[in-house]
Amino acid sequence: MSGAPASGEGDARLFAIAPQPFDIAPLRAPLLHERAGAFAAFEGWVRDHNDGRAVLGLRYDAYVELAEAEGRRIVRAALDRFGAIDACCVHRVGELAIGELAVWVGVSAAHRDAAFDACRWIIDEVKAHVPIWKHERYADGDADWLHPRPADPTAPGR
Amino acid sequence: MSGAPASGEGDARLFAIAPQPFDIAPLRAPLLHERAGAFAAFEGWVRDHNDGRAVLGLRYDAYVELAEAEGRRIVRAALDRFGAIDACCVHRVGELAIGELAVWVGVSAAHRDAAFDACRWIIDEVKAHVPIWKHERYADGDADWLHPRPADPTAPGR
Amino acid sequence: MARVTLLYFASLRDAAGTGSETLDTDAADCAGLYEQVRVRHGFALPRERMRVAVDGAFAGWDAAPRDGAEIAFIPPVSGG
Amino acid sequence: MARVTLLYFASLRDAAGTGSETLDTDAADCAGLYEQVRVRHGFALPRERMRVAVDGAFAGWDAAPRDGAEIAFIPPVSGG
Repeated sequence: MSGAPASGEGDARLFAIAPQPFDIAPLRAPLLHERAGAFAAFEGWVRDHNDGRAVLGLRYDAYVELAEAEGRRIVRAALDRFGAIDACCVHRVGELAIGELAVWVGVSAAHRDAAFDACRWIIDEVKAHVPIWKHERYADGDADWLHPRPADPTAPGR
Repeated sequence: MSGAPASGEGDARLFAIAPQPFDIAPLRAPLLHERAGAFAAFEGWVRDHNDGRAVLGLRYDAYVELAEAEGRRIVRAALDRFGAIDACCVHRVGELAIGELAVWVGVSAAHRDAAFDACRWIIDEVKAHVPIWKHERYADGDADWLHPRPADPTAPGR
Repeated sequence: MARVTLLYFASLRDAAGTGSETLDTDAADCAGLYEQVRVRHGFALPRERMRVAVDGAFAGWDAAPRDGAEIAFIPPVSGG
Repeated sequence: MARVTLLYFASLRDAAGTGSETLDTDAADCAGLYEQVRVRHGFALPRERMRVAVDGAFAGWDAAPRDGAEIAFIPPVSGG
Protein backbone atom coordinates (compact mmCIF):
# COMPACT_ATOMS: atom_id res chain seq x y z
CA MET A 1 0.00 0.00 0.00
CA SER A 2 3.00 2.28 0.27
CA GLY A 3 5.37 3.67 -2.32
CA ALA A 4 7.01 5.70 0.42
CA PRO A 5 10.73 6.17 0.51
CA ALA A 6 12.29 4.53 3.54
CA SER A 7 14.09 6.72 6.02
CA GLY A 8 17.86 6.64 6.40
CA GLU A 9 18.78 6.14 2.75
CA GLY A 10 20.24 9.59 2.30
CA ASP A 11 18.78 11.49 -0.60
CA ALA A 12 16.64 8.52 -1.65
CA ARG A 13 14.05 9.38 0.98
CA LEU A 14 13.72 12.97 -0.27
CA PHE A 15 11.77 12.09 -3.41
CA ALA A 16 10.15 8.98 -4.82
CA ILE A 17 7.93 7.87 -7.66
CA ALA A 18 5.09 5.69 -6.34
CA PRO A 19 3.46 3.24 -8.73
CA GLN A 20 0.68 2.52 -6.21
CA PRO A 21 -1.42 4.60 -3.77
CA PHE A 22 0.71 5.64 -0.81
CA ASP A 23 0.06 6.59 2.80
CA ILE A 24 0.97 10.07 3.98
CA ALA A 25 1.52 9.25 7.67
CA PRO A 26 4.82 7.36 7.23
CA LEU A 27 6.12 10.20 5.04
CA ARG A 28 5.16 12.92 7.53
CA ALA A 29 6.37 11.21 10.72
CA PRO A 30 10.12 11.27 9.99
CA LEU A 31 9.91 15.04 9.36
CA LEU A 32 8.86 15.80 12.96
CA HIS A 33 12.21 16.81 14.39
CA GLU A 34 12.32 18.32 17.88
CA ARG A 35 13.80 21.58 16.66
CA ALA A 36 11.06 21.94 14.03
CA GLY A 37 8.26 24.32 14.98
CA ALA A 38 6.55 24.47 11.60
CA PHE A 39 5.40 21.98 9.00
CA ALA A 40 3.84 22.81 5.65
CA ALA A 41 2.37 20.25 3.28
CA PHE A 42 0.90 20.26 -0.19
CA GLU A 43 -1.27 17.60 -1.79
CA GLY A 44 -2.30 17.48 -5.42
CA TRP A 45 -5.52 15.54 -6.02
CA VAL A 46 -7.13 14.44 -9.27
CA ARG A 47 -9.84 17.04 -9.98
CA ASP A 48 -13.10 16.27 -11.75
CA HIS A 49 -12.36 19.03 -14.25
CA ASN A 50 -9.44 20.74 -15.96
CA ASP A 51 -9.48 23.89 -18.05
CA GLY A 52 -13.28 23.74 -18.26
CA ARG A 53 -13.56 20.07 -19.33
CA ALA A 54 -15.03 17.30 -17.21
CA VAL A 55 -12.31 14.75 -16.38
CA LEU A 56 -13.08 11.07 -15.76
CA GLY A 57 -9.61 10.00 -14.69
CA LEU A 58 -6.00 10.19 -15.59
CA ARG A 59 -2.73 8.40 -15.95
CA TYR A 60 0.77 9.58 -15.14
CA ASP A 61 3.81 8.37 -17.03
CA ALA A 62 7.32 9.08 -15.79
CA TYR A 63 10.94 8.56 -16.75
CA VAL A 64 11.43 7.10 -13.30
CA GLU A 65 15.24 7.10 -13.13
CA LEU A 66 15.56 10.75 -14.20
CA ALA A 67 12.44 11.85 -12.30
CA GLU A 68 13.85 10.54 -9.03
CA ALA A 69 17.24 12.14 -9.67
CA GLU A 70 15.63 15.48 -10.55
CA GLY A 71 13.18 15.29 -7.64
CA ARG A 72 15.97 14.63 -5.15
CA ARG A 73 18.00 17.49 -6.59
CA ILE A 74 14.99 19.82 -6.17
CA VAL A 75 14.19 18.80 -2.58
CA ARG A 76 17.84 19.01 -1.55
CA ALA A 77 18.07 22.48 -3.16
CA ALA A 78 14.95 23.61 -1.29
CA LEU A 79 16.43 22.58 2.06
CA ASP A 80 19.58 24.56 1.31
CA ARG A 81 17.82 27.57 -0.23
CA PHE A 82 15.22 28.11 2.50
CA GLY A 83 17.05 26.67 5.49
CA ALA A 84 14.35 24.08 6.05
CA ILE A 85 15.05 21.12 8.34
CA ASP A 86 13.64 18.21 6.36
CA ALA A 87 11.38 17.53 3.40
CA CYS A 88 9.90 14.77 1.30
CA CYS A 89 8.00 14.57 -1.97
CA VAL A 90 6.27 11.56 -3.51
CA HIS A 91 4.57 11.53 -6.91
CA ARG A 92 2.21 8.84 -8.16
CA VAL A 93 2.35 7.24 -11.56
CA GLY A 94 -0.14 4.89 -13.23
CA GLU A 95 -3.93 5.13 -13.41
CA LEU A 96 -5.62 7.52 -10.96
CA ALA A 97 -9.31 8.08 -10.28
CA ILE A 98 -10.97 11.36 -9.32
CA GLY A 99 -10.00 12.31 -5.77
CA GLU A 100 -6.86 10.19 -5.69
CA LEU A 101 -3.65 11.68 -4.37
CA ALA A 102 -1.25 12.53 -7.21
CA VAL A 103 1.56 14.26 -5.34
CA TRP A 104 2.49 15.00 -1.74
CA VAL A 105 5.08 17.45 -0.43
CA GLY A 106 5.94 17.94 3.24
CA VAL A 107 8.50 20.34 4.72
CA SER A 108 9.54 20.91 8.33
CA ALA A 109 11.41 24.01 9.48
CA ALA A 110 12.12 26.00 12.62
CA HIS A 111 9.68 28.72 11.49
CA ARG A 112 6.73 28.92 9.16
CA ASP A 113 8.27 31.19 6.52
CA ALA A 114 10.82 28.56 5.55
CA ALA A 115 8.28 25.73 5.70
CA PHE A 116 5.75 27.47 3.44
CA ASP A 117 8.31 28.88 1.01
CA ALA A 118 10.20 25.61 0.59
CA CYS A 119 6.96 23.62 0.16
CA ARG A 120 5.69 25.99 -2.51
CA TRP A 121 9.04 26.05 -4.28
CA ILE A 122 9.30 22.25 -4.35
CA ILE A 123 5.88 21.70 -5.94
CA ASP A 124 6.51 24.49 -8.47
CA GLU A 125 9.89 23.04 -9.42
CA VAL A 126 8.57 19.48 -9.56
CA LYS A 127 5.77 20.56 -11.88
CA ALA A 128 8.17 22.52 -14.06
CA HIS A 129 11.10 20.14 -14.34
CA VAL A 130 10.50 16.55 -13.24
CA PRO A 131 9.88 14.23 -16.21
CA ILE A 132 6.31 13.16 -15.39
CA TRP A 133 3.44 13.44 -17.85
CA LYS A 134 -0.30 13.51 -17.33
CA HIS A 135 -2.78 11.82 -19.65
CA GLU A 136 -6.37 12.93 -19.10
CA ARG A 137 -9.56 11.15 -20.14
CA TYR A 138 -12.48 13.52 -20.63
CA ALA A 139 -16.21 12.98 -20.28
CA ASP A 140 -16.64 13.90 -23.97
CA GLY A 141 -14.68 10.77 -24.97
CA ASP A 142 -11.47 12.60 -25.83
CA ALA A 143 -8.15 11.83 -24.13
CA ASP A 144 -4.78 13.46 -24.38
CA TRP A 145 -1.29 13.90 -23.01
CA LEU A 146 -0.67 17.29 -21.51
CA HIS A 147 2.44 18.97 -22.85
CA PRO A 148 1.96 22.54 -21.64
CA ARG A 149 3.85 25.52 -23.03
CA PRO A 150 5.96 27.22 -20.34
CA ALA A 151 4.00 30.51 -20.34
CA ASP A 152 0.61 28.98 -21.12
CA PRO A 153 -1.89 30.60 -18.69
CA THR A 154 -4.24 27.64 -19.17
CA ALA A 155 -1.51 25.16 -18.24
CA PRO A 156 -2.85 22.41 -15.97
CA GLY A 157 -2.50 22.61 -12.26
CA ARG A 158 -2.10 26.38 -11.93
CA MET B 1 -8.71 11.61 21.58
CA SER B 2 -10.25 14.20 19.26
CA GLY B 3 -11.13 17.85 19.75
CA ALA B 4 -12.06 17.99 16.06
CA PRO B 5 -15.07 20.00 14.95
CA ALA B 6 -17.75 17.77 13.50
CA SER B 7 -18.74 18.28 9.89
CA GLY B 8 -22.06 19.79 8.88
CA GLU B 9 -22.39 22.31 11.69
CA GLY B 10 -21.93 25.34 9.47
CA ASP B 11 -19.18 27.66 10.62
CA ALA B 12 -18.57 25.61 13.77
CA ARG B 13 -16.47 23.12 11.80
CA LEU B 14 -14.21 25.89 10.41
CA PHE B 15 -12.35 26.51 13.66
CA ALA B 16 -12.16 24.88 17.05
CA ILE B 17 -10.24 25.03 20.28
CA ALA B 18 -9.10 21.53 21.32
CA PRO B 19 -8.42 20.91 25.02
CA GLN B 20 -6.88 17.51 24.20
CA PRO B 21 -4.57 16.11 21.48
CA PHE B 22 -6.49 15.77 18.23
CA ASP B 23 -6.21 13.62 15.12
CA ILE B 24 -5.56 15.30 11.78
CA ALA B 25 -7.14 12.66 9.54
CA PRO B 26 -10.79 13.43 10.45
CA LEU B 27 -10.11 17.14 9.91
CA ARG B 28 -8.50 16.62 6.50
CA ALA B 29 -10.96 14.10 5.06
CA PRO B 30 -14.01 16.42 4.80
CA LEU B 31 -11.90 18.92 2.81
CA LEU B 32 -11.33 16.46 -0.08
CA HIS B 33 -14.02 17.72 -2.46
CA GLU B 34 -14.09 16.34 -6.01
CA ARG B 35 -13.55 19.76 -7.58
CA ALA B 36 -10.51 20.39 -5.36
CA GLY B 37 -7.17 19.82 -7.06
CA ALA B 38 -4.98 21.29 -4.36
CA PHE B 39 -4.65 21.03 -0.61
CA ALA B 40 -2.26 22.96 1.60
CA ALA B 41 -1.75 22.34 5.29
CA PHE B 42 0.21 23.92 8.09
CA GLU B 43 1.13 22.40 11.43
CA GLY B 44 2.66 24.23 14.36
CA TRP B 45 4.60 21.97 16.71
CA VAL B 46 6.11 22.69 20.10
CA ARG B 47 9.78 23.39 19.46
CA ASP B 48 12.58 22.53 21.88
CA HIS B 49 13.78 26.14 21.73
CA ASN B 50 12.44 29.65 21.24
CA ASP B 51 14.40 32.82 20.68
CA GLY B 52 17.62 31.06 21.70
CA ARG B 53 16.31 29.51 24.95
CA ALA B 54 15.81 25.80 25.53
CA VAL B 55 12.10 25.08 26.07
CA LEU B 56 10.89 22.17 28.21
CA GLY B 57 7.20 22.50 27.45
CA LEU B 58 4.37 24.95 27.25
CA ARG B 59 0.79 25.71 28.06
CA TYR B 60 -1.80 27.53 25.98
CA ASP B 61 -4.58 29.52 27.57
CA ALA B 62 -7.52 30.79 25.50
CA TYR B 63 -10.64 32.88 25.81
CA VAL B 64 -12.47 29.98 24.19
CA GLU B 65 -15.74 31.69 23.30
CA LEU B 66 -14.08 34.67 21.61
CA ALA B 67 -11.26 32.56 20.12
CA GLU B 68 -13.74 30.31 18.35
CA ALA B 69 -15.75 33.30 17.07
CA GLU B 70 -12.60 35.03 15.83
CA GLY B 71 -11.18 31.84 14.34
CA ARG B 72 -14.38 31.16 12.40
CA ARG B 73 -14.45 34.74 11.14
CA ILE B 74 -10.86 34.37 9.90
CA VAL B 75 -11.37 31.02 8.15
CA ARG B 76 -14.60 32.20 6.53
CA ALA B 77 -12.84 35.39 5.37
CA ALA B 78 -9.98 33.33 3.90
CA LEU B 79 -12.42 31.22 1.84
CA ASP B 80 -14.02 34.38 0.45
CA ARG B 81 -10.78 36.29 -0.07
CA PHE B 82 -8.83 33.57 -1.88
CA GLY B 83 -11.68 31.62 -3.48
CA ALA B 84 -10.71 28.47 -1.64
CA ILE B 85 -13.18 25.58 -1.48
CA ASP B 86 -12.97 24.52 2.16
CA ALA B 87 -10.79 24.99 5.20
CA CYS B 88 -10.42 24.08 8.83
CA CYS B 89 -8.23 25.20 11.72
CA VAL B 90 -7.88 23.64 15.17
CA HIS B 91 -5.76 25.06 17.99
CA ARG B 92 -4.76 23.19 21.13
CA VAL B 93 -4.97 24.57 24.64
CA GLY B 94 -3.65 23.11 27.89
CA GLU B 95 -0.26 21.55 28.61
CA LEU B 96 1.83 20.54 25.59
CA ALA B 97 5.13 18.62 25.48
CA ILE B 98 7.95 19.11 22.94
CA GLY B 99 6.85 17.77 19.56
CA GLU B 100 3.13 17.99 20.27
CA LEU B 101 0.84 19.52 17.69
CA ALA B 102 -0.24 23.04 18.72
CA VAL B 103 -2.19 24.16 15.66
CA TRP B 104 -3.36 22.66 12.38
CA VAL B 105 -4.66 24.46 9.29
CA GLY B 106 -5.91 22.74 6.13
CA VAL B 107 -7.24 24.39 2.97
CA SER B 108 -8.58 22.83 -0.23
CA ALA B 109 -8.94 24.75 -3.50
CA ALA B 110 -9.20 24.17 -7.22
CA HIS B 111 -5.60 25.34 -7.70
CA ARG B 112 -2.51 25.57 -5.55
CA ASP B 113 -2.23 29.36 -5.46
CA ALA B 114 -5.46 29.70 -3.51
CA ALA B 115 -4.67 26.75 -1.25
CA PHE B 116 -1.23 28.05 -0.25
CA ASP B 117 -2.26 31.68 0.07
CA ALA B 118 -5.35 30.97 2.15
CA CYS B 119 -3.45 28.55 4.41
CA ARG B 120 -0.70 31.07 5.05
CA TRP B 121 -3.18 33.89 5.62
CA ILE B 122 -5.19 31.85 8.12
CA ILE B 123 -2.22 30.94 10.32
CA ASP B 124 -0.92 34.53 10.18
CA GLU B 125 -4.32 35.94 11.17
CA VAL B 126 -4.86 33.34 13.88
CA LYS B 127 -1.48 34.14 15.40
CA ALA B 128 -2.16 37.87 15.21
CA HIS B 129 -5.76 38.06 16.40
CA VAL B 130 -7.18 34.98 18.09
CA PRO B 131 -7.13 35.29 21.91
CA ILE B 132 -4.78 32.43 22.72
CA TRP B 133 -1.69 32.83 24.88
CA LYS B 134 1.44 30.74 25.18
CA HIS B 135 3.21 30.09 28.49
CA GLU B 136 6.71 28.68 28.06
CA ARG B 137 8.79 26.79 30.62
CA TYR B 138 12.51 27.11 30.00
CA ALA B 139 15.38 24.77 30.84
CA ASP B 140 16.93 27.53 32.98
CA GLY B 141 13.96 27.33 35.39
CA ASP B 142 12.25 30.48 34.16
CA ALA B 143 8.72 30.49 32.78
CA ASP B 144 6.64 33.22 31.24
CA TRP B 145 3.61 34.24 29.27
CA LEU B 146 4.40 35.51 25.80
CA HIS B 147 2.79 38.85 25.04
CA PRO B 148 4.67 39.91 21.91
CA ARG B 149 4.75 43.44 20.59
CA PRO B 150 3.23 43.67 17.09
CA ALA B 151 6.43 44.65 15.28
CA ASP B 152 8.81 42.67 17.49
CA PRO B 153 11.20 40.84 15.12
CA THR B 154 11.94 38.33 17.88
CA ALA B 155 8.25 37.55 18.36
CA PRO B 156 7.67 33.82 18.81
CA GLY B 157 6.65 31.61 15.95
CA ARG B 158 8.04 33.75 13.11
CA MET C 1 -22.55 51.97 39.48
CA ALA C 2 -22.57 48.88 37.30
CA ARG C 3 -21.93 45.34 38.50
CA VAL C 4 -19.72 43.60 35.90
CA THR C 5 -17.88 40.31 35.63
CA LEU C 6 -14.25 40.63 34.57
CA LEU C 7 -12.35 37.82 32.82
CA TYR C 8 -8.55 37.54 33.16
CA PHE C 9 -6.27 35.48 30.95
CA ALA C 10 -2.57 34.59 30.78
CA SER C 11 -0.36 37.05 32.71
CA LEU C 12 -3.41 38.97 33.94
CA ARG C 13 -4.87 35.80 35.42
CA ASP C 14 -1.59 35.13 37.22
CA ALA C 15 -1.35 38.70 38.52
CA ALA C 16 -4.99 38.82 39.67
CA GLY C 17 -4.79 35.34 41.14
CA THR C 18 -8.13 34.48 39.56
CA GLY C 19 -9.67 33.97 36.12
CA SER C 20 -12.69 36.13 36.89
CA GLU C 21 -14.16 38.45 39.46
CA THR C 22 -17.35 40.38 39.84
CA LEU C 23 -17.14 43.99 40.95
CA ASP C 24 -19.08 47.23 41.11
CA THR C 25 -17.53 50.02 39.09
CA ASP C 26 -18.20 53.70 38.57
CA ALA C 27 -15.83 53.86 35.59
CA ALA C 28 -17.34 55.77 32.67
CA ASP C 29 -15.83 53.44 30.07
CA CYS C 30 -13.79 50.26 29.71
CA ALA C 31 -10.59 52.30 29.54
CA GLY C 32 -11.24 53.71 33.01
CA LEU C 33 -12.26 50.29 34.28
CA TYR C 34 -8.97 48.78 33.08
CA GLU C 35 -7.00 51.50 34.85
CA GLN C 36 -8.84 50.70 38.10
CA VAL C 37 -8.08 46.97 37.99
CA ARG C 38 -4.59 47.47 36.56
CA VAL C 39 -3.62 49.49 39.64
CA ARG C 40 -5.42 47.15 42.00
CA HIS C 41 -3.79 43.93 40.67
CA GLY C 42 -0.52 45.44 39.45
CA PHE C 43 -0.94 44.43 35.81
CA ALA C 44 2.26 45.15 33.93
CA LEU C 45 0.63 45.67 30.54
CA PRO C 46 -0.43 49.22 29.64
CA ARG C 47 -3.84 49.64 28.08
CA GLU C 48 -2.26 50.65 24.77
CA ARG C 49 -1.11 47.03 24.29
CA MET C 50 -4.50 45.52 25.26
CA ARG C 51 -7.85 44.99 23.62
CA VAL C 52 -11.18 44.74 25.35
CA ALA C 53 -14.13 42.42 24.70
CA VAL C 54 -17.66 42.82 26.04
CA ASP C 55 -20.00 39.83 26.19
CA GLY C 56 -17.80 37.71 23.93
CA ALA C 57 -17.13 40.28 21.17
CA PHE C 58 -14.35 42.82 20.72
CA ALA C 59 -15.47 46.31 21.76
CA GLY C 60 -14.11 49.84 21.90
CA TRP C 61 -12.38 51.20 25.00
CA ASP C 62 -15.05 53.91 25.11
CA ALA C 63 -17.82 51.36 25.72
CA ALA C 64 -19.60 51.97 29.03
CA PRO C 65 -19.63 49.07 31.54
CA ARG C 66 -23.26 47.97 31.58
CA ASP C 67 -24.77 46.23 34.56
CA GLY C 68 -24.42 42.47 34.12
CA ALA C 69 -21.82 42.74 31.34
CA GLU C 70 -18.96 40.22 30.99
CA ILE C 71 -15.81 42.19 30.21
CA ALA C 72 -12.50 40.63 29.17
CA PHE C 73 -9.17 42.44 28.92
CA ILE C 74 -7.18 40.82 26.13
CA PRO C 75 -3.36 40.89 26.41
CA PRO C 76 -1.23 40.60 23.26
CA VAL C 77 -1.93 37.14 21.85
CA SER C 78 0.66 34.42 21.21
CA GLY C 79 -1.14 31.46 19.72
CA GLY C 80 0.20 29.36 16.85
CA MET D 1 27.58 4.94 -36.80
CA ALA D 2 26.53 4.59 -33.18
CA ARG D 3 24.06 2.04 -31.81
CA VAL D 4 21.86 3.82 -29.27
CA THR D 5 18.74 2.96 -27.28
CA LEU D 6 16.00 5.58 -27.47
CA LEU D 7 13.37 6.02 -24.73
CA TYR D 8 9.94 7.46 -25.54
CA PHE D 9 7.42 8.79 -23.04
CA ALA D 10 3.87 10.15 -23.10
CA SER D 11 2.77 11.36 -26.58
CA LEU D 12 6.07 10.21 -28.11
CA ARG D 13 5.52 6.71 -26.79
CA ASP D 14 2.02 6.69 -28.31
CA ALA D 15 3.27 8.01 -31.66
CA ALA D 16 6.21 5.59 -31.84
CA GLY D 17 4.08 2.68 -30.65
CA THR D 18 6.85 1.67 -28.25
CA GLY D 19 8.59 2.90 -25.12
CA SER D 20 12.05 2.20 -26.49
CA GLU D 21 13.92 1.16 -29.57
CA THR D 22 17.51 0.48 -30.48
CA LEU D 23 18.84 1.93 -33.70
CA ASP D 24 22.03 2.78 -35.55
CA THR D 25 22.44 6.47 -36.25
CA ASP D 26 24.87 8.62 -38.15
CA ALA D 27 23.52 11.83 -36.57
CA ALA D 28 26.29 14.15 -35.41
CA ASP D 29 24.39 15.22 -32.32
CA CYS D 30 21.19 14.59 -30.36
CA ALA D 31 19.47 17.41 -32.25
CA GLY D 32 20.02 15.63 -35.55
CA LEU D 33 18.99 12.33 -34.01
CA TYR D 34 15.69 13.82 -32.81
CA GLU D 35 14.97 15.16 -36.29
CA GLN D 36 15.52 11.68 -37.73
CA VAL D 37 13.10 9.94 -35.37
CA ARG D 38 10.63 12.86 -35.36
CA VAL D 39 10.18 12.46 -39.12
CA ARG D 40 10.09 8.67 -38.95
CA HIS D 41 7.44 8.47 -36.17
CA GLY D 42 5.59 11.70 -36.96
CA PHE D 43 6.21 13.32 -33.55
CA ALA D 44 4.17 16.53 -33.31
CA LEU D 45 6.49 18.27 -30.85
CA PRO D 46 9.27 20.41 -32.35
CA ARG D 47 12.70 20.07 -30.81
CA GLU D 48 12.47 23.58 -29.38
CA ARG D 49 9.87 22.35 -26.87
CA MET D 50 11.84 19.22 -25.94
CA ARG D 51 14.79 18.39 -23.71
CA VAL D 52 17.18 15.50 -24.11
CA ALA D 53 18.71 13.19 -21.53
CA VAL D 54 21.66 10.86 -22.03
CA ASP D 55 22.20 7.90 -19.70
CA GLY D 56 19.74 9.23 -17.12
CA ALA D 57 20.95 12.85 -16.94
CA PHE D 58 19.88 15.95 -18.84
CA ALA D 59 22.29 16.75 -21.66
CA GLY D 60 22.81 19.36 -24.38
CA TRP D 61 21.38 18.91 -27.85
CA ASP D 62 24.93 19.13 -29.19
CA ALA D 63 25.95 15.93 -27.38
CA ALA D 64 27.11 13.26 -29.83
CA PRO D 65 25.26 9.91 -29.72
CA ARG D 66 27.82 7.51 -28.30
CA ASP D 67 27.70 3.81 -29.01
CA GLY D 68 25.67 2.10 -26.27
CA ALA D 69 24.11 5.32 -24.98
CA GLU D 70 20.54 5.47 -23.65
CA ILE D 71 18.94 8.62 -25.02
CA ALA D 72 15.57 9.99 -23.92
CA PHE D 73 13.64 12.78 -25.59
CA ILE D 74 11.71 14.63 -22.90
CA PRO D 75 8.43 16.30 -23.93
CA PRO D 76 7.09 19.24 -21.87
CA VAL D 77 6.31 17.83 -18.44
CA SER D 78 2.91 17.90 -16.70
CA GLY D 79 3.30 16.30 -13.29
CA GLY D 80 1.73 17.64 -10.13
